[in-house]
Amino acid sequence: MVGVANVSRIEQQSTVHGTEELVINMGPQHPSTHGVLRVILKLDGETVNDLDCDIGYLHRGTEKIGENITYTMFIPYTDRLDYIAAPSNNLAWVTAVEKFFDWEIPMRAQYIRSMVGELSRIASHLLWLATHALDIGAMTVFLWCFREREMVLDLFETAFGGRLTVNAFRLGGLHEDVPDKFLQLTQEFIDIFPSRIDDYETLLTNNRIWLQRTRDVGIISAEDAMDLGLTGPIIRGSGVSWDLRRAKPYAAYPYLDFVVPVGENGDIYDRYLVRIEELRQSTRIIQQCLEQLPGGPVTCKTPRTIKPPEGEIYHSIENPKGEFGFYIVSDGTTTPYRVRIRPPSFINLGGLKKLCVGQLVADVVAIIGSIDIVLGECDR
Amino acid sequence: MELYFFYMFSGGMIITSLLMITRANVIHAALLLVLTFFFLAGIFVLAGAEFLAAVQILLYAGGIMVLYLFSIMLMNVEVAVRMRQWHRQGVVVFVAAVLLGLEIWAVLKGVEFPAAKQWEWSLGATPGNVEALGAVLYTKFLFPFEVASILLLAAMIGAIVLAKRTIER
Amino acid sequence: MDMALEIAVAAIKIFIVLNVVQLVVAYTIYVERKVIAHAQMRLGPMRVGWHGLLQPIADGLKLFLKEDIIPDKADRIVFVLAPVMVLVPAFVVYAVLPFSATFYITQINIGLFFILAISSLGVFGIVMAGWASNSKYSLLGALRSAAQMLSYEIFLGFSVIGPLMLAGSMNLQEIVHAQSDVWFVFYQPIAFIVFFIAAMAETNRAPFDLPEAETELVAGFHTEYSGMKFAFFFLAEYANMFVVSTVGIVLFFGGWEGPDFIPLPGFVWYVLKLSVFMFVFIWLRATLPRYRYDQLMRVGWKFMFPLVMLNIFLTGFLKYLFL
Amino acid sequence: MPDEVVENSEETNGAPDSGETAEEVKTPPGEDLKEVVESAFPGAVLEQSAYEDHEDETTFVLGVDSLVAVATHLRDHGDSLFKLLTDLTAAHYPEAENPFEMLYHLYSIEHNRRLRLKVRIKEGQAVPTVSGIWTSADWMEREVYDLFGIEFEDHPDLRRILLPDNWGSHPMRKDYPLEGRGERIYTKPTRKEIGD
Repeated sequence: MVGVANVSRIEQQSTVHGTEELVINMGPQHPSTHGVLRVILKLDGETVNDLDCDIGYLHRGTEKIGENITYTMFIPYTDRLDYIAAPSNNLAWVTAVEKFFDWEIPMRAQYIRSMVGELSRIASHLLWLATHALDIGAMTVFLWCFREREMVLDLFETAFGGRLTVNAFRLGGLHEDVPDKFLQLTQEFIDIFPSRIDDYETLLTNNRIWLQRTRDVGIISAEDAMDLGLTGPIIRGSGVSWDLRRAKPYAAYPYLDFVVPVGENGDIYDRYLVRIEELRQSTRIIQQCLEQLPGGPVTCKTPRTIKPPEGEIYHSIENPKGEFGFYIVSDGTTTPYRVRIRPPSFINLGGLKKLCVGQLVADVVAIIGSIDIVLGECDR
Repeated sequence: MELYFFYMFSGGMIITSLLMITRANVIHAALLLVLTFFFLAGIFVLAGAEFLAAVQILLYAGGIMVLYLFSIMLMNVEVAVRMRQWHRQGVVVFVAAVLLGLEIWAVLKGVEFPAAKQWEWSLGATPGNVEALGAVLYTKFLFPFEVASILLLAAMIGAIVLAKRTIER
Repeated sequence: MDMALEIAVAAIKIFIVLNVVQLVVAYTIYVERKVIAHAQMRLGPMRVGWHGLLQPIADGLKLFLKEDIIPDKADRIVFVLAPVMVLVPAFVVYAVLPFSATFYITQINIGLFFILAISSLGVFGIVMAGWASNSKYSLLGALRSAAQMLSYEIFLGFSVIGPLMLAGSMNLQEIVHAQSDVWFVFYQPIAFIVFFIAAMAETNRAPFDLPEAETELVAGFHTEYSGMKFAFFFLAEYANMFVVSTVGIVLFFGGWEGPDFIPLPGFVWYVLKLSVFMFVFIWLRATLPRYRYDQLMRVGWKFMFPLVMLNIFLTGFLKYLFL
Repeated sequence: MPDEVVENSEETNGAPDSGETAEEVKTPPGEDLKEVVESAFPGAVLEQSAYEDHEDETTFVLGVDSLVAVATHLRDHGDSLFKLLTDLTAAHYPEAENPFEMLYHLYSIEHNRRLRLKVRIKEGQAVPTVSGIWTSADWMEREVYDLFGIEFEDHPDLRRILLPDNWGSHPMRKDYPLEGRGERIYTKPTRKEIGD
């Protein structure tokens, strides 16, 4: 029912003399719209003339829920936003609320937060690579990526008990210290993962068909990317060296050394290379975290009820998909007055039309894949 | 035995052609035409021209008719069905029919076409012999063959030019 | 009386070939699933029978028993005819395929041409299916496949001309005999490359599986098909794989003939070569991404077409010089 | 625990870390940005605030009329260059005189700074669209229209985005009932509306 008027709007415009444009409905049950995204394409042959996104199938009113429960209770709800990289969302919420206070978060907690954040980045990018490659027809990469993603999810299970929605962090630190087994298994994972990335690259990076499908397709310039509000690997693929981990460091990132990979042309291939390099950098960061991990407590002293002072803050972190932020208005009570989620997927998806018009149907699939959206976060 | 097959093929041809010109649905008509081509190919086989039969299927059925279908499919068939089936082209049809009738009558009457008599047809002797066909095409009928080729080439280039112009518009 | 006997023998041969082919096709699907599964670090079918060996039969049964859905707005006659139109040409071609020196249904002088002609009809079924489903995805799939198969048929047809010129016959048996010394693949490498690519495109296999690109067009022309009709499309695809592989073996790899120093029956050689071909088909599917529609056309017309023309010219020229 | 921050090498440099030095202590955050605005539009900044003097929380309250002009100026001026509209949202304060607050979170990659613009409006009052300045505002304004019912003047395509097209109300308003049927009216669209 949602957006029925959208179709008729497009169809009304399409009555031209003689030839007619083909309106096709991609999704919400289409293999490559990554969830319940519905894209209404207006085609001339196979060229996309116009495009309209219909979202909201997964709208659960998360912001409204956030305004009616306490700050701590909202943490598991953030898991359900970008459910591909749940700990990252937890991190954003936790650090956002902590901005109200001047708590001294123990370094051990900060390092573990960074480490788990990077693990979730790996999990997210692996799922992206898997589905993106599958969209373009490379089937094998899909299962190879899932093999490693499974290992990351096992790590989450070891540390927090959950696999997909982990509820990893608490205000002021962690719920409890991670078991030693987690650190040991993470080290094992880090040791084999780089060679696995090489495996994916063997299949794709220099593959002529892959190059033909991704190079010079879906190009977005740096200026346009900023204009469209694109963040994360997309804007880095367009050549803007901007990463919130570097620009506005949080958790343990000020003490970690990593490279922000940057593309040149801003096409799908550059976004692919940027994300692959981010996988490698994440591995590096986790390795540093493991080496530098200090001892000590994992949580600071926090009041029994969390009552931030009156005021408003905006805090965002670098999620795998882009800038993921929270705008919180506190009225001095235990529940936030206003919670706004800044969803990277939603805003990146807004640029889809600009990226797709004039391309072919097959490219639309590739471009949606290269934007890397997750509808849980897009619809909230 | 061959006679039975001949009646089968020719009867099938007549029925499918009649069906073809009476169908309102263009797609059905096109598919019936394909069937007609099949029966025609069968008759070629009976006549010992296996190569011609294969060409008939490969080019007409497999190639040209697919292109026809291709373009018909993009039309709105449901609208076409409801359209008038008579297009005031009766005069043209009448003239063509009279000419065809005259030709058939002439053939049946045994009017001799002198040019056809001059060549010793030996294709039937070696059924499906590609070499024989090639030899005929490149010796006796070289000139008509080349003329036809050039005509087709010109038509192809013309089609490309026309198509390009409409795209640039 | 003679005629009746002839017909009876032919009928028995057809019966054998048809059933064997169907069974082999079913097990090719099994092999494909297994090979791709192992390429992707998983096991593939394991439950039905030892290592899933009975899986194809279970699949077949399932497809038989499934509800047969005809969409409300579909053109019923064409919709029902389409899968038949795909499957029949795929199997008719087996009439002239030589499986060994003695085992074949029939042999005709224009064998190769017959194969090309009949296999060119498969596209009808696809176009009909796409149109009759009355679905936009199906129509797009049908359009893609019509364009793809038409153009690649041309390259396929031209690529066989090279070996044909060397053999001097269209009879498949004679083509095999002509290669008893050297396989034509060594004389005709360009023709073989073009043939192989065109064959993959003709069978709609990855990386040319655009008409049924599941991530773009859901399932292309057979989106609306279910049950046995869907199985027909599936069977036809694999039957066509066999046909093009066999043609490739006959034209370029000396058919059923193997080196003299290894005494193996002709049929075994044929099966061995066929397995290699099929494995390559499956292997490519597990490895390569999918081409885009316009790129496919560009590869065809700008790369393969000149190449195959050059090959014909070279072959004629060299044959004139040396033979 | 490591004592020193790892040096940013050249290629890894995300953006120059401006600010956060000693001079920050002297003036309240955002004073320089205020000057940028005031130099072109005197009196445009109605209020200035920042949560506990966090530089990133600099907030300017603007008038509805001057919003587009100031925003364009802030995007283009060399000392601000807020080319990225990070977020656009609204908040509802039913008791206030101007119950709706439009919020624009700007970010400048060049200067690595954030700025929050606020516009306070009355019930039913329309806001000029900023989608002409930042294209990204297109969808975010649609979302605000959807969830708060705030209209945007000259918006290219003002439709609901998350909720069904014929959803009866705007759920992010504070007076939206949390339980019961309330005003959550959803009427099934007629065949005519679907365009069937």
